Amino acid sequence: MSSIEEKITANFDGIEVRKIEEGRIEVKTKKEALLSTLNFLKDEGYGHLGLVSCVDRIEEGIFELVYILSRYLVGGEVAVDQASLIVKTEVPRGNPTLVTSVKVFETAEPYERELHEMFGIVFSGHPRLTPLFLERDIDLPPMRKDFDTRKYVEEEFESIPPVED
Amino acid sequence: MEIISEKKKGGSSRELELYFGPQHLGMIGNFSITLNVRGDRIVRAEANPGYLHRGFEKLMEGRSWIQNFPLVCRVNVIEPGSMEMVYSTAVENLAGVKVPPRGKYIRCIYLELSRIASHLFGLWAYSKTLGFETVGGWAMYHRDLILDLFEELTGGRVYNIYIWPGGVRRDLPEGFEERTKDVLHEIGEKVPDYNQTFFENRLFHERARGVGVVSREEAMNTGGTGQVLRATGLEYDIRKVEPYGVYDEIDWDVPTREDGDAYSRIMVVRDEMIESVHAIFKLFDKLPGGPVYNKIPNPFKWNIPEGETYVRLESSRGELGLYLASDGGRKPYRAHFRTPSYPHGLTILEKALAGESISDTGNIMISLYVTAPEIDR
Amino acid sequence: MDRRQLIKWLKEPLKMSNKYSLHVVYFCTGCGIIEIPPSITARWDAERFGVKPVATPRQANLFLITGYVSLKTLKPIIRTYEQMPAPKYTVAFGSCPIDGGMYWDSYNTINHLDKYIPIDGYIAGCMPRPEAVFAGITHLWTLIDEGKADGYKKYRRNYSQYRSNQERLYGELGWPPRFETEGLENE
Amino acid sequence: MSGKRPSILNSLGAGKYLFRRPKTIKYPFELKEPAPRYRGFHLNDWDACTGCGNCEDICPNEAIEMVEVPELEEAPEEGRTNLRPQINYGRCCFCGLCVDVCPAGALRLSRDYLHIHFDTDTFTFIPKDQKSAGEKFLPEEEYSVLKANLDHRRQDYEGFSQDLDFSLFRLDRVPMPQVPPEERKLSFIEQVIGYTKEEAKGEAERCLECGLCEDACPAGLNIVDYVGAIYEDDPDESLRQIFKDNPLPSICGRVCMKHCEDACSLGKQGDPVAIRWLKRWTADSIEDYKRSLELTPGEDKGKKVGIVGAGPSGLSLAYFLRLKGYGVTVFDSLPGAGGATRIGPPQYRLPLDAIEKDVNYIASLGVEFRFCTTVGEDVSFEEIRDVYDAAYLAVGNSDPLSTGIENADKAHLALDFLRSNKIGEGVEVGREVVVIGGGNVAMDAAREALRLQHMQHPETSVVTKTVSLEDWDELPATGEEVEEAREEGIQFNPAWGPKKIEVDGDGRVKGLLCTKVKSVFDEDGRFNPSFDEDREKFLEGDTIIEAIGQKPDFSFISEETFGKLEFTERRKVRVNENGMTSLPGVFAGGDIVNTNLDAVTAIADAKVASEGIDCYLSGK
Amino acid sequence: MVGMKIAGIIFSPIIGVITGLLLTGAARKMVARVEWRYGPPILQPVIDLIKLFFQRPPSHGKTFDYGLIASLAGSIVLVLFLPVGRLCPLSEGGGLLLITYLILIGPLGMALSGGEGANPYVSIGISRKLILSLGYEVTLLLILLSVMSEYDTISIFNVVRAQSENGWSLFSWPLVIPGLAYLLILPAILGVKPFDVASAPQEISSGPHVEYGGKYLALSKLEGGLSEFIGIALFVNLFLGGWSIPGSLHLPAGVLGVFLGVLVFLAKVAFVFSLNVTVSASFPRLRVEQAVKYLWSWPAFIGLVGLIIVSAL
Repeated sequence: MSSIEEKITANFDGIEVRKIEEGRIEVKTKKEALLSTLNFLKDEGYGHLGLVSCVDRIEEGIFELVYILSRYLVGGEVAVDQASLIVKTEVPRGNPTLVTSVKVFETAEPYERELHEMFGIVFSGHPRLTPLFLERDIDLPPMRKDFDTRKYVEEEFESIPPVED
Repeated sequence: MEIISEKKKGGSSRELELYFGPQHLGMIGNFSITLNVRGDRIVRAEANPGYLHRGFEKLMEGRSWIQNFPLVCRVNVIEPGSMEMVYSTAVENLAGVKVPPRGKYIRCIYLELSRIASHLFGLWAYSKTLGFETVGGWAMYHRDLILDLFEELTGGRVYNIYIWPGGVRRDLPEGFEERTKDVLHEIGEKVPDYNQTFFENRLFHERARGVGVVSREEAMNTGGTGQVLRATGLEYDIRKVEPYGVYDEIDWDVPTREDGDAYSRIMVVRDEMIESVHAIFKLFDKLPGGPVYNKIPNPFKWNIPEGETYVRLESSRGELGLYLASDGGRKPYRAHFRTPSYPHGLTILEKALAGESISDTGNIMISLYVTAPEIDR
Repeated sequence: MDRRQLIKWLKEPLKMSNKYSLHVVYFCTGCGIIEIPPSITARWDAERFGVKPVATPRQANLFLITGYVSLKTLKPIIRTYEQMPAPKYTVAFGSCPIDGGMYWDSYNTINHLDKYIPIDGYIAGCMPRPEAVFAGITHLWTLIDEGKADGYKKYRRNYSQYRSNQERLYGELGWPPRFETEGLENE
Repeated sequence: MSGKRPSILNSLGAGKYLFRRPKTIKYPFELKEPAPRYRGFHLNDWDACTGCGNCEDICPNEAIEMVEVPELEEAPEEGRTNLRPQINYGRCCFCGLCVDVCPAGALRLSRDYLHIHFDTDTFTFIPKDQKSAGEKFLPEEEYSVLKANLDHRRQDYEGFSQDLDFSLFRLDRVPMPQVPPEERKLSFIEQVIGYTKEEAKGEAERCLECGLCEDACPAGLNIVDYVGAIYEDDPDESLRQIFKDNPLPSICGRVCMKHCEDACSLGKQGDPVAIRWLKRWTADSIEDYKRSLELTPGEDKGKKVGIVGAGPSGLSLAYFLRLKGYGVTVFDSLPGAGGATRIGPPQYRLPLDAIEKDVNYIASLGVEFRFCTTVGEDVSFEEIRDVYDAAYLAVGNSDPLSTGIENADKAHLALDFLRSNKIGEGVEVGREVVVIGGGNVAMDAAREALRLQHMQHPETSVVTKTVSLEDWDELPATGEEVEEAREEGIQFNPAWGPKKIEVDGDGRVKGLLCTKVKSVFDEDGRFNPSFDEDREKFLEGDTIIEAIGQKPDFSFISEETFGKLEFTERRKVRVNENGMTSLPGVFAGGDIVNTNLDAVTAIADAKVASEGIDCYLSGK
Repeated sequence: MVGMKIAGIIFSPIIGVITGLLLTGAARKMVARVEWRYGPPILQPVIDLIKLFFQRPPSHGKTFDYGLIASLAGSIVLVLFLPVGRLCPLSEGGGLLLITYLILIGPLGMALSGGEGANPYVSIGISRKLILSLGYEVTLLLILLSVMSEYDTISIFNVVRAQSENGWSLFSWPLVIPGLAYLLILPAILGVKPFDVASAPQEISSGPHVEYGGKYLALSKLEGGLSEFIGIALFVNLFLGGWSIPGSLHLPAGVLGVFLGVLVFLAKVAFVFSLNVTVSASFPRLRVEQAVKYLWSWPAFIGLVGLIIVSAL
């Protein structure tokens, strides 16, 4: 049986596979090939989507989407041999749109909803991209690097006067 | 029975919208579920989180590696220990810090105590939603005894800030082992009472069996971990699958149940507690001497090399993960917690609630161990 | 109960009954809530002093604001507070409601709770121990005895200020003003 | 679904607890002590607290603010400030990071945790402990939990306190590799080997960036920045930071009196950061200052300044003035630059190469040096005043003092001894050397003499002794020097006063007769030794070196001009805040002005004077 | 005799209210004991009431107020038909039959009042309460019928008097069967766990009481205390011989006898109540359909069997 790294490189063109530490393999894929990659990996047994995250690489002008996949293993099987995969793809900061992965992984739904709220990434085809956590509309999605939370607090909360009796 | 079924047939076709929480006696934590009910049955449930959103991950980007320690444990107030551990491990991975063996053992002892405390809290919460404060009160009393141990060990009752990169923050105080064992024995003496009054209580069986069933496939599809998965018979535990600390050096079992309902989940929790107590005794038996802490670099100058890591471990509620990226600076570049309650509370809960009685809202929610602070972060 | 207390009961039944019958709104606003279960269960047993959680704000007269207050929570807090019948008291837990605490720079938690609702007592700590919760209650007793626990009157007197602060946070609020006119009302 | 259903009567067993005693703690009638490690309110030992502000920096919540406290009125001693932490309990999360990072170990947490108030202002608080605010800390019988608050606390209620094994700083310095005493005493090999890059980085990492050292440094170097740059692997940046205030890193990196290290907050409980060695590492690790610094002389202002004395002060002034664009000429009677640093510190401490490295860089900026030119002989001071637009006196203490005891003329004077060894033809020493004096110069002389003995009398036993008025605890030499001298085998005779040098019939020195010293200083703290004439001690020796001090030599100034020069009561040249003496256009600095008598203060003087000269010449 | 009647009319509701409140207090204390703690002072419900009467919460309209008052009034009237010890103002006439009607007024009044508040939890709570009443009402009727046919009277007073002569009906064949049935439905009548589905604070925020605050809450608490008293008092009267003391002891006549009778009666009430508290402290709450299922299975069956046996014998 060939290793998962070999399988991925064999099945997809232009995909970067790199071991970043013991038990973690980074898979960099193109935005367009994301769904097919995820589908392929799910069929390979990586059916546990642990996390969908996003890193704001502001200097490079991209959002880096991070999907962490692992296997549901049981007694005796050790994960180090069956490493977790960190699947990455990039979207431009200026036009952050991506197709939703809810159809592949049901778990992705709240994660994508959160990323939509916190980074302003639009997931096309997502069933409900409604606000999840925030009560107030913030002009800039707050998890972006250029959102300065201290300044925001200063301007929005500290400016409210205390109540004088 | 007939009256109920009549009601179901047509008596009350009106769909009511109920807000379960955030201000609600059956709600544990600041969370809200919007229930669409017809009569006593839930037609549709929508989780409505965010009441505890503090923007942790944003705050972490603004604080140095060390300054984040008091912060991360506050992600989840119910079991801060696992949060400290996951962040410490991630930082250690990135910075290449090693932990001395005694430090690892003490960490595991502390984590197992946290797990028991957390499960006892869960037991309180669960029995409370069933309107059964008696056992809840006992569990809370016993949890308080463990908090006393934490206080002695770490100086804090709840937010311990004990696990640090490089080990633990202080060594065990004099006589801690004996006192821990005393407390565990004291709790152990009451296990027959717990069993008789709660776990073998006929009405608990009536209430919990067949309620909130999450099948194995469903759980696996929706990111379920921890008891949710183990209650379906799958022996999935990060401590076994990807051992951290010294869990591979001692001998312990993963308790499971078959049915996937609230009853199974609570029984898995019960068995886990007992397993944890045994594990603590075993850990104490093997506890080596030596240092507990490798000094970390000066906090004001600590730059962690560029890189990223994903760490996961088994918290009392399921798989807890942390994706941590560093850009080589003094602060994390990005941190994202994968908290077990996130899929449990936002995906599985919505599915599990549909079709159940509103009496069981809290029942199902707590049996999934949905804790609001770690969903919202 | 000794004679002095009996006389007090006869003279000021309102104060005394308010003191010894503090019913708490059960609202987990922040992480301080973790110390409420120990306080009301076997180890510390707040019910010895008549303190117990109740299901709805209408039945309660004590609001324990347990820790940080996020924007989304503040709204129900205001609603809950307004629903409670007077005389009502508020006690805030820990650092966060005083000056932001741990989350002083968070975009989603407010820093000074007393800008939005009146607070009769703050308990220091992060989080306060159950003993401190008791101390908070005894503090409240003293204030009630001295007639200083008048946060609800302050709210009435300065309602327009509170309301405007609340509206600055949320824009239009989803409910009408609680009071039409300003002024001291012996509710 | 599996398993059989249990009996409905099972749970009624709980009813037995109706008749058991409850487990409740009847608080507040029954108290439970918090654990000994409990993290409650802060305690601060004001005497130990240096006001360094590390706690403020580490606090994740900005709960700590350093505030000037009015109670501490008088100026703080070196390495301290009048700032004390003020804690805002509306922010504090009781994590104890501030305790773990307090280098003085002053900040602790107590087990008190009760403070309830309706006024948020009462939650801001400057912690003290029961030593300085005893009235707020009550004994157990007066303490009541019902009244407890920040001003009503328990006595002896220490909670979470520092454990040095777990602190966030390292108390132990990265050891400086040195030539062992047995080896180094045989030759003039440089004693200190110097850090490697990793060692320097490791040592730089210890710095907590509190900045107390910068306040203590006479020249006000950006120590935090240059040490930080070393940690960041950027020696060029480190050198740039040093050169902002000090153009002599190679010299100062070896012989600085390191006021900074005395002030270092880490030194309160452990070793201070080796700031001097780090500076030395920066200077040594860079071959060519010029390439790293990229400094160019300022635009030519067409004015010239004459500097008398090429010691640290004169050299620094030359550097500062060249950067400002003034023409500079430096006069010195020695054949090279360095002044006291050239002749004083022996080769094993400050090799000539190290001096030349700094001097060459300064010379490369276009400074004109006139060596072997004694002002007053080869060129008159008045001439310099005429030719140059301004003059700077940095002549230092060049005239050694003698004890004046009987046969004192048979003894060597330390300064001459050192000079002759370092840049002259050398001195013959006997097998037994006695050095009179307990200062750093005496140590230098003694250790140098020891090396000479070993080189001139190999394979025979040699003895070097020192005799000083001061007792062990009063010795003016730095502890480090004394320690190293003892390692090398130098014998000490503290608290003995020289009385007479004994000579034999041929006029050869036999030894030194000493009397026991009762006290060195009188009640007013003035130098006024008193002796116990009955107790005498004879130290055998064939070479005697007097190292009891130096004084300045102003003979080069004509009497008329000298009459106009004003002095302070401690016989120092009086200068104003611009460094100008009472003679217009004449500035002064270095040992003739300050009382510290060290290189870094001389550099500081030069910095002041450079600003003063700039103002003076540009007519501001 | 008239004086006695008037005294009964005045005192028995008062005794009922006070006992109800004290029992609530005692219940809290006992539950606390089982939970390993001390619990509130026994007078805590009184303190709560005083406080509540001083509060002025908003009303939700006339029906809101009147429903509550009707419910309280219904309970008070019901007390008048129950012999409290030997104080038995109105119970010599149509006692038992009337009680079967009056016992429904409480919940109905509450429903009327609660329905005015627009909170959905109220309507759920009320429907639960009514479903629960239907659950035990049939069994209660069966039990009352058995007692009536056994003693051949509809007057509770006569039932009690008969017991004081013949021994308590709980210990006599065949009335022990309906007695057991009554014991089984007693928690449901009292609305304590496991049958507190109607208020269920953790599920529906105390149901009908959601909108009550201040004096409304106080009134509903009074009503709650009274109905607890009624439920137990009925059992004590029908099956535990009311004021009578077992054996050959007889109470003296006159005021002293009445007084002692009340004491004996209250002691029995307290005993039965403590049994219920123990039950309620050791069970979780049932779902409403489980509760009804339970009520209609064993208790109803036993009640029916009891009636058949009683009427057959």
